[in-house]
Amino acid sequence: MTYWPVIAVDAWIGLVLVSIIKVTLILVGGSLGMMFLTWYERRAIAYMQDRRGPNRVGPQGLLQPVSEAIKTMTKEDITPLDADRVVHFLAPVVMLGATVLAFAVIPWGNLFPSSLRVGVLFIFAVTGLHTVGMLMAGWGSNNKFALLGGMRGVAQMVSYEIPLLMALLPIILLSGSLSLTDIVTRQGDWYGFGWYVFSPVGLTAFITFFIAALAEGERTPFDIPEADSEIVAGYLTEYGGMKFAVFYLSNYMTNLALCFIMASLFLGGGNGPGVTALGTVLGGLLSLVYFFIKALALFFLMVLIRGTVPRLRVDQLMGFAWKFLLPIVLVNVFSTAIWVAITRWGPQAQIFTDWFGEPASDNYLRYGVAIVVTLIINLLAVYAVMRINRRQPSDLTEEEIALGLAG
Amino acid sequence: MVGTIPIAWVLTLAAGLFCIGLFGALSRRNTVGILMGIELMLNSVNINLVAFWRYLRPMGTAGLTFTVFTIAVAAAEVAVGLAMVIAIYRARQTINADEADTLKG
Amino acid sequence: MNYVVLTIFFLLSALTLGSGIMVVTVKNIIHAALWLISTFVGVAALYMLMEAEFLAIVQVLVYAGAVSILVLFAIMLTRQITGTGTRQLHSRWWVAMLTAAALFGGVIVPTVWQQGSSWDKTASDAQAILVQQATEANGGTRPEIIPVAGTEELGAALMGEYLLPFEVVSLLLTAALIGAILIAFEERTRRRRVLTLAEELALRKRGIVEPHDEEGAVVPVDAEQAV
Amino acid sequence: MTLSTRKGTVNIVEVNRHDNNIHAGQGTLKGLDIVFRKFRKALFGKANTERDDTEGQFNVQYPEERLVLAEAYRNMPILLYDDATGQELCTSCFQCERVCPPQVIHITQAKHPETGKPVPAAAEFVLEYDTCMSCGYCAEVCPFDAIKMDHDFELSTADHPALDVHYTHLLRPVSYYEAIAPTMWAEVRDAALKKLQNNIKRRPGNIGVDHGQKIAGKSSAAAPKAATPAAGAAGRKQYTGPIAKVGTSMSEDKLARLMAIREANTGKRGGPPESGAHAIEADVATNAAGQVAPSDQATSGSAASKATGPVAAPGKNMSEDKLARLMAIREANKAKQGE
Repeated sequence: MTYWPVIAVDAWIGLVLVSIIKVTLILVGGSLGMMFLTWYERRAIAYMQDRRGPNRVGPQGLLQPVSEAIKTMTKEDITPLDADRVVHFLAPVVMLGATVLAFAVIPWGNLFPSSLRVGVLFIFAVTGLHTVGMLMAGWGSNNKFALLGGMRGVAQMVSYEIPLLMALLPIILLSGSLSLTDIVTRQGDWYGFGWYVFSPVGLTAFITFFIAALAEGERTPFDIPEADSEIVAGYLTEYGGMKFAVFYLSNYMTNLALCFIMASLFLGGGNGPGVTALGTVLGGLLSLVYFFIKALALFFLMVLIRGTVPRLRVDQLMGFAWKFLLPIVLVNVFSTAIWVAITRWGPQAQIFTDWFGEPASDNYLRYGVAIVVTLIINLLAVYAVMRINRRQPSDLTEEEIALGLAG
Repeated sequence: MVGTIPIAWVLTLAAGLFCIGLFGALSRRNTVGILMGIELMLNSVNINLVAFWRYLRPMGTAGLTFTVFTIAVAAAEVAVGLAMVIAIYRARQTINADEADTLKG
Repeated sequence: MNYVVLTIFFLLSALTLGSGIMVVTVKNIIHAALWLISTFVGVAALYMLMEAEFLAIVQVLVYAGAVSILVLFAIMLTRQITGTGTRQLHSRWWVAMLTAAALFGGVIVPTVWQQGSSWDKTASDAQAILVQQATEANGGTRPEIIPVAGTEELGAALMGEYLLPFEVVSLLLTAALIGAILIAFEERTRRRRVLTLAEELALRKRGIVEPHDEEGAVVPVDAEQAV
Repeated sequence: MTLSTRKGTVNIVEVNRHDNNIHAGQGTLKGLDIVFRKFRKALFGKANTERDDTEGQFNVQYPEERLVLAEAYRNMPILLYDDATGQELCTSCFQCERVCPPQVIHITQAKHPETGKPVPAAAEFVLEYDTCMSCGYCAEVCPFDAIKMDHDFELSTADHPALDVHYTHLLRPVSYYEAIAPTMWAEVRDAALKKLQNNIKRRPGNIGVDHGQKIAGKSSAAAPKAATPAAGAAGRKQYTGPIAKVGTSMSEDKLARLMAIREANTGKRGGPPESGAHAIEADVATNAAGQVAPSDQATSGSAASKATGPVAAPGKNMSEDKLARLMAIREANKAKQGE
């Protein structure tokens, strides 16, 4: 048993110290990012509704989240009398822990790469632990609305995890890696514009992933677990003060993480024009800027959707995941396989070489054929799914006809 | 980096987990509790598989593959088992194993 | 000896075994399920320690994220939530205790510790062969780190060597999915559909009056016939 | 579908239930497009200045910017007295007390000091501002136009008992009301002053004036401010005046301190040096001069008072034609009075 390298103790101490520093940075950065994000969302949605939003505390209201953080921290910490005290206390901890773990493997631009080989899966594994926190909060509160909200949230998260992970498969097939850093690096072709979103399969994957991510982050129109017009505040009903703030923090940090992941997977992460030309440090800073711009643009899209689309019903939500997203995502995996075959297979399929020439990054004939074929497949799939899901007049129930909803 | 731990320790850990699961599966009245005990036992088996793979054949993939299969089978087992628990509850209003003792449905 | 690795291993063992004991002993079945999640996470960390990254993540994804949630859902659906006041262990629990203890102390541990040295020996033999192969592959110099099969090798094995078992397992999963749905499915006609006030009003206006049961809920006509 | 308004056309997207032409997410995309356009206009477009606007920034940054209040805006009731003579318009007819839905008006009738007979004046008039619901029934019903609705809405206080407002704090000079609601006052002015003349004849001694003397300059802080809403962007007046109304519920020394602070602020701003106790007196003088004595010259003086009085308020927040219509109404009123 002496063949494995034995790392010296002081190296371990160094590793531990570096890890602690990193974790602190992630925690502080994540909380600050979340604060900025709340301000950003409130200002953006205010302008969508012809208002101004918070602009009093600090310059342009930037310190509003700080004042709110102080407010929540100084509030009384209440636990319901008949609640399960330990579970009630641990639920926000589990939520926040799961979120912070997800931040561990996100590459921030090209400056801070992450080294885990299965980073993408890791993120979704730990994000899946949110369900546990939700159920703990819902059950530990000893409140009907909290339990309903928790159950709704869990059902939603479990349902939407399937299209989420399936939408990820095309990217893994295209890049051949599960590491986020590798995936980002492989989108650096064509002067930094080799993003996966520019291919038909990548675009389909991006759209489906984005919708599923909305549900995973409990954003409107999928905020059914916290539907305040139906079940008070869902699993947050019995939480106040600091614990509520932790839930809130975890929620926004999850959204931030999802935006970062989408920017990395589909929009090329820190890749952009001029990153490779500027060298390591300057190019790294530029990539960081690109990365944040992409992530914030994605979050703006989320806010825009929140400002537009009303909340779905529970059965609509489930139907959308299982009847609409899942078939499209499955077909997209298939068409990604075709894309990979057409663009990359040389000796495996001699017939492609005979028709379109050797596979190379400047063989535009192969890319053109691949784009046309996958586009046709995806469009056909979307059309078929829409056709199947469209309700015919004969599908209407007697009650609906009696209610006059048939028109 | 796991090389400094003797394999026997890992196997003992797995054995302990297995026995705990066995006790749970044998002593619980609640059917869901029994299922949880079985889950513990399956996990200990997985630990064994991974340990043997890591210590004996790290270049091969037999241990990993078998663990993946075990996890899949365990998931299927839990799904069916819990469905049965719910069906039993619906028929008899109890999920205690010692109260569901007739064959009549 | 690397004390850091040892410490981590002991901590993880304590976590796994401790929460495993809590799973089988606590009265509250929900708490037992939560402790089960803790056990799963501990086992995942052990996999991570043994450099099976992919398996560790699958463990968290499947066990901690899905199986435990399924268990919690089942507990909540069967409404035997707290279990305080009712016995959780049956009357002859000490027999189970004795069996488990005897199995652990009488069979497994002696076997493991007697065979442990020979396993170490075979392990070192296998390692020697591995190192030799790796050295040859590396061009004569001994590599610093023994390569360990990762996710790529696992994927290749699943798609090549173990393709048939893989397909069988996927078939099994599909069968289990359908079976679970069939077993747990409640017939729709038995369910009582409660109309909203607006719907009821609209139906009344059109002269469609549905029968009510004693609690005031509307019983659909087909349900009447079914019962 | 487009809806044409006076400001142009507005696009309205109509989506029917089960519309077979709207599918494949078109409805959502259209909605996103509309919301994004709204966002862009609110962020980069001009600020919304007119009531007919349907897009753009609607927010008014309240303490700094204020909308000009409409003339008929009503908040809390006030009582009027004549500037020149100090005679209160109220005759304690109890109509308002009777009509008040929350019953917050309490009137004590003044008695003749010798005969003990009722006199058409109020000895005490208490109004509970905390329960008043600003319905305006009292102002509607008052046959003497003595009770009117004020425009001042910044009444929040930590001193709850002070919200039972007594007669001395309810009284405002007629010129104040004319400043805030010139059109509405012009309509009732002559009749009200005539009735007041009749009532004055039946008031012996100091009755009917005694309250007014105590708070002669009560309204001075608010009145000129309301009359000069000029500064600021179109429709928004830059607020330069005092934040709180003076003296409603303040002790003497506090009032003095506030006056000193305002004096200093005015000096800093370089504004007109009308402030403090000094300004109160000045205002009283101005009001007395501007307002024609309510005697038999009333009709002839009304035109003059129209000319010199503060009529600046309208027009800030109105469209052109609305302003024109308003002017026409005023002309008509003036002509009627001239007859």
